[in-house]
Amino acid sequence: MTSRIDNKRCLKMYKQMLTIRRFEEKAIELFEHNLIRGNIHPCIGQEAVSVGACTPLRRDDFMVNTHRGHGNCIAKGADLKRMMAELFGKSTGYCKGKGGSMHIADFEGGNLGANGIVGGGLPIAAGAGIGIQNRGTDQVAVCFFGDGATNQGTFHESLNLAALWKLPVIFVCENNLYGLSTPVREAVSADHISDRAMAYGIPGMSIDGNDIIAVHTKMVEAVERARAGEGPTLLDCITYRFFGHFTGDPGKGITYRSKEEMGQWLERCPIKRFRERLIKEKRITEKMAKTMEANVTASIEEAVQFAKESPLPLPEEALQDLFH
Amino acid sequence: MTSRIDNKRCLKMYKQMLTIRRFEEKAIELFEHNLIRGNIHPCIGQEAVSVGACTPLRRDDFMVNTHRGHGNCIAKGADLKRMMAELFGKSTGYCKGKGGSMHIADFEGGNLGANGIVGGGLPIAAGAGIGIQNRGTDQVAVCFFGDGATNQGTFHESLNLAALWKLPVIFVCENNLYGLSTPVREAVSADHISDRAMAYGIPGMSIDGNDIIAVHTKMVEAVERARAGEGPTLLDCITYRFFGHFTGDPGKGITYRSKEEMGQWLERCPIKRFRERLIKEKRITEKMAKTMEANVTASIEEAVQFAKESPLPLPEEALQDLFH
Amino acid sequence: MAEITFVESLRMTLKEEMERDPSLMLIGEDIGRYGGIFGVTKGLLEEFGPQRVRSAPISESAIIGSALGAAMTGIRTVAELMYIDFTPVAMDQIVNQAAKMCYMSGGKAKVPMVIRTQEGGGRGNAAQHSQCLEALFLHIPGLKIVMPSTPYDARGLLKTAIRDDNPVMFIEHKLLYASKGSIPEGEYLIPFGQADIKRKGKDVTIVAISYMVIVALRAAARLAEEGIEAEVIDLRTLVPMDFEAILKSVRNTNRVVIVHEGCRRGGIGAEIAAQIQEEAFDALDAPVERVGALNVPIPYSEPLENAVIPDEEDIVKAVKKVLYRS
Amino acid sequence: MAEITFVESLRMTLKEEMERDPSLMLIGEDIGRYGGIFGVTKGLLEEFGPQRVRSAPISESAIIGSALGAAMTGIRTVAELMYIDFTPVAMDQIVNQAAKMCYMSGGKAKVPMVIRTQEGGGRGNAAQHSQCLEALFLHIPGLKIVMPSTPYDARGLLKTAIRDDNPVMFIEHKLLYASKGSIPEGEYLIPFGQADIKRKGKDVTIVAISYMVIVALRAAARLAEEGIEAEVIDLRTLVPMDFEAILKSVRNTNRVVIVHEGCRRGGIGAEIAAQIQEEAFDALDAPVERVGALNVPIPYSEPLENAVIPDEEDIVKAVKKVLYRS
Ligand SMILES: Cc1ncc(C[n+]2csc(CCOP(=O)(O)OP(=O)(O)O)c2C)c(N)n1
Ligand SMILES: Cc1ncc(C[n+]2csc(CCOP(=O)(O)OP(=O)(O)O)c2C)c(N)n1
Ligand SMILES: [Mg+2]
Ligand SMILES: [Mg+2]
Repeated sequence: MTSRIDNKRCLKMYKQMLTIRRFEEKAIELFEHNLIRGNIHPCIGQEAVSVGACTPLRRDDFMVNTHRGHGNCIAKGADLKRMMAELFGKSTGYCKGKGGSMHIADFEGGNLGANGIVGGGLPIAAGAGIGIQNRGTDQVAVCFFGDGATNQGTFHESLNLAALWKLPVIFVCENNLYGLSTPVREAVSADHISDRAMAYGIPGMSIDGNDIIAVHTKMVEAVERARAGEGPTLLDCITYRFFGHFTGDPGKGITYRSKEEMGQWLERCPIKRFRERLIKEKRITEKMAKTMEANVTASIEEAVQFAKESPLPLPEEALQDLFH
Repeated sequence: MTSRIDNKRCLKMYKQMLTIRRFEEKAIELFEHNLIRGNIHPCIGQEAVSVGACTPLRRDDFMVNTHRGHGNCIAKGADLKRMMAELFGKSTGYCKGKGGSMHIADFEGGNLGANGIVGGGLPIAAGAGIGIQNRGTDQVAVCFFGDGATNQGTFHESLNLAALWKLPVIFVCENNLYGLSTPVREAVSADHISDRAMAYGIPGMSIDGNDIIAVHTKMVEAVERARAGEGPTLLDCITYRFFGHFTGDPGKGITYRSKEEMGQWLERCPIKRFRERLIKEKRITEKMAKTMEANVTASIEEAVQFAKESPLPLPEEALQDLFH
Repeated sequence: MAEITFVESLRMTLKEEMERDPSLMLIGEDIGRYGGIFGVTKGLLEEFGPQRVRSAPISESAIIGSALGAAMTGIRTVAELMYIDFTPVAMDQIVNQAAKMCYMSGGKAKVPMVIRTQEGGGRGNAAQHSQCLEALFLHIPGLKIVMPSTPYDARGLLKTAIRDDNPVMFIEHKLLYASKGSIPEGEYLIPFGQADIKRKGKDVTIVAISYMVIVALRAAARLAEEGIEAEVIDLRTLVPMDFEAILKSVRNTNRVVIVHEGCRRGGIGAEIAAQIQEEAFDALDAPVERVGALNVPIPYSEPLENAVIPDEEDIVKAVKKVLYRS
Repeated sequence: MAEITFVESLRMTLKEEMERDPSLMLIGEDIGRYGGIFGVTKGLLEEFGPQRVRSAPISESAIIGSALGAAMTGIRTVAELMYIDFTPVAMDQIVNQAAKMCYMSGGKAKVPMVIRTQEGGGRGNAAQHSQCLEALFLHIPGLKIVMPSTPYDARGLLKTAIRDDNPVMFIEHKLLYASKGSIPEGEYLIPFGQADIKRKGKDVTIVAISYMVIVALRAAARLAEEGIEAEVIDLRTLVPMDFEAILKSVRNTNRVVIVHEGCRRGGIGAEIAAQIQEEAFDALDAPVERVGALNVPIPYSEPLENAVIPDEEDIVKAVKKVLYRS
């Protein structure tokens, strides 16, 4: 039921999902052409979680991100040009080329940065929650992390702290069923990651993470709870990364995932599902969708152009920015 | 109901509890006379947990201990003389004077050592469980830790690992209601520490830790489960440390605990309760108890004598034992 | 000028800074009602309330990480780790997060946080409660490191640390807490990167930090009885380091002994010695000497602990060695 | 003599040691079916089963701590940490537990465990996946440290590491994995504490480790074209360190350059330089020179990363400096 969400928001969400998808496809392509170095962890397939979880946020709400974080950056309102420039290692990038894919931060947009350390971001999000509480505003902090990260000690410590102090933090698990090659059932001893909320006496629920409306709905509740000072929530959003772990993963993860499984999940593509729904509910026409698609493609081309034309940092800039 | 435990075992358990109590009282006295340095974290009041949890163990079972660990050492069969010598920093001590109170280990007795790092021992216990599983024996490993330690990341990681791999580990929380000065309800966001077992899909229960029979009974079940290859158990044993956090704690913890509370717990002294029960069940007479008390006192005097007469290590021994 | 203890100096400074900056927050274990295991935060909970004096569960990673998150979002924070031996429990949040946040974000992240902790042996606390680990942090770009040796310096440096917009490791020493010193009435700040010559001398330069400054001063007094005038330089901050002060002294004395309590191998003396020979090779009349702990964990037993941790005698010997008088 | 890659050498060695010692266990993330992120453990799960090749959740503290517990109870263990950048996540278990267990127990605990990990930059992996952190471990008594630079050394040293009864940090380098080398047919072990002179020379001594040995050899070849004969010493193990080999060479060449990829400040070069000037002061014709990374986290962008990490050119410059030819 999208009916409770107004048209404008629905279309915006759809467009953001599309933007994420196209951005990631382009980034992979550029990586394969050696225009982007390091590694990329594409979030293709997980767009509903990013957009569903970020749409209920305000610009002044905080977000803590993961290594698979391009989608969350975009959903939190990052500028594609500066993102792409960062991937190109250019001075005009969000981190002046110092961060790269795993460290894009956009403080003006409440994006506190991503993390190359699995589980490294959870305590930081709790801290953002402390900041909010101490300032006495009604902001919230959302913390993204993967299923694999729920086995890190920091998950436990951060949820405990947030629960104890009723911090306004929403813990959003992007549960794509694998931590690198490891299936969640071989790594998480609980039946559901949401069961772990019981250890902290906070609400926890498992959601279809490929259904953007489901994610959005639960997130709205969790955000309300947090803004009202009632403390944290754990949302376990079950989804799937179509591409594989990273740009170096053979056959998009075929060494540890079956073709059947991958095929089934492709069927459940969150973008396709949302589009079908929007069409069914007559919120969008095929034509509108096409125009939107063209706009998205253009914005990404523009970002690539910007990145390409931007200057590389000078070697001596390496010594700058160590301290504020 | 002690009835299912035979007389001999009951008396042995009682004697061990008494030994722990007297050992700790003596150690505190010696500390106050500057014969023991550093700090001591006395376990006075918690004897039922130590003895209740260790009695079902065999000598070849493993034990991982905490900073408040003298009682567990004794319950696992350590020699009082070598323990006391270690507190005196003598060469004849369990660690040749290198470890002191917080690091007594007795490998022949399955005691893998204590830990000065809160939560530091839990992964080690999981590893002992792995060792057992790989050797294919029916040994178990028991891991002691405090309520405060359940907020460390290692608690989470270790219970998850043990649950996933069905390791033969019994996690025994000596829940004395405080981590240093911090009440458990201000540090643990769950209602009961045993609730945390749910996050790992393993059995967890909260027990009256001042009732040695209750601890013993649950421990027997947990050990059976572990020996049968059914995996770990979390036992939350609720108890109280009469003395305070450590030998430097003003007024035995009066700065953070009320007189009333301390008095109520003294009423629930595990040794007194067990003795009354044994007398009621006619398993022990006042006279037997007296003799036993005298024997215990003598054994501790003997340990002190041994420690006093033992040589201090030579300075050059400082460079030994870095590597095996 | 009042005589106060090191602990009192720290407490007074925290209190003043909390009054000055209404957002300043403290976080750490048992820092509330209990006032901290060494009493540094006594009374602050009562005065500033539980949101600004956050007594946390035993979760060092969450303590440091949440201090970082709070700092990044505008709440100046002082986090306390009870013993420096527990920094390894939170090492990722210190080394990979706090230290790198500003740089990784291209200079955008502002991280006004102090990690207060204490180190050192001498009290029979054994291997996991007696370490000196400042050298680990010296190797990690992005952290400032402060190591005061007197109540006066502690106050001036803590103010500077709190007002700094970057992560600062503020490392105290357990044997200094009861030491007393004079503090002037008004406010003063001691800038980072300014060593302090705690004793003037012309025959040899002793570079020391933290509690070893006190020990070095005792050694210098003994040496003076034998007619050897040692100059004792208290670095006060390791990052930034006042290397100029060292060079200036060395060019005068031509002989140096570096003293720290941490393990000699890979200790801060290694870096300083390496730099001195790079910058003042021709000024040296003898190899730079390093005094540090023996290469083992700190043992519990007194004669062993004494053998491992450097003392007055070791410094005197090292000085005589560089003077070729041994 | 077969030509194999560094990865193949490691894999073959693990396999052989697992065959030799039926208790030997591996533990780490994605080391099973996936064969490890760099392919080192490929095929071992299939051959030795899931109890001996334990693919673990993302829980570095539990991985190291449980490896320690297993080792202490008689199961020789090789734990893998995917990147050395993740050692801080498990730092307490490495620094306070594994390293100190033997000593704290008065020599009773036997800890036959290896921590295999890899370090280094050069691939645009940015600040949290490119560090060289060996210097942190050099400062912690109780750990042995191995840093092979060739497939041949990797094999001989890994065998020694596995059979050692103490915790060994076995640090590989990501840029070495694809490198090839010759390996003899039969078994061989390389003892710890034996440096290897990878190139003979009389004009200057270059002390290097890990991937920097390869870079130093390239620099030496270039220097040779200018008539400068550099001796390149590959330390191979940092603990124990073959300091004799360094001294012997320095007494010949009278000039030293130490090269490592880790941050220059507080890096292993500091310790080595300090020791050299202590032991061979009069043999030195120039200050000991150190080449290491600039004092910042590793940046992502290529020109920045190149500026931070030392290269051939930096080594050549340093050599010329100690020869007063710059
Ligand atoms: C502390 C740490 N351990 C291991 C890694 C290597 N690593 C990077 S991503 C990843 C998998 C993470 O799984 P999950 O949390 O489920 O996130 P996903 O990649 O599936 O989005 C691993 C093991 C890391 N970056 N940090
Ligand atoms: C990692 C770490 N943090 C803090 C401490 C200081 N400390 C020692 S014991 C203790 C309290 C532990 O509480 P709990 O686990 O409940 O055990 P108890 O002392 O009550 O037996 C604290 C905070 C420590 N030793 N290690
Ligand atoms: Mg995942
Ligand atoms: Mg407790």
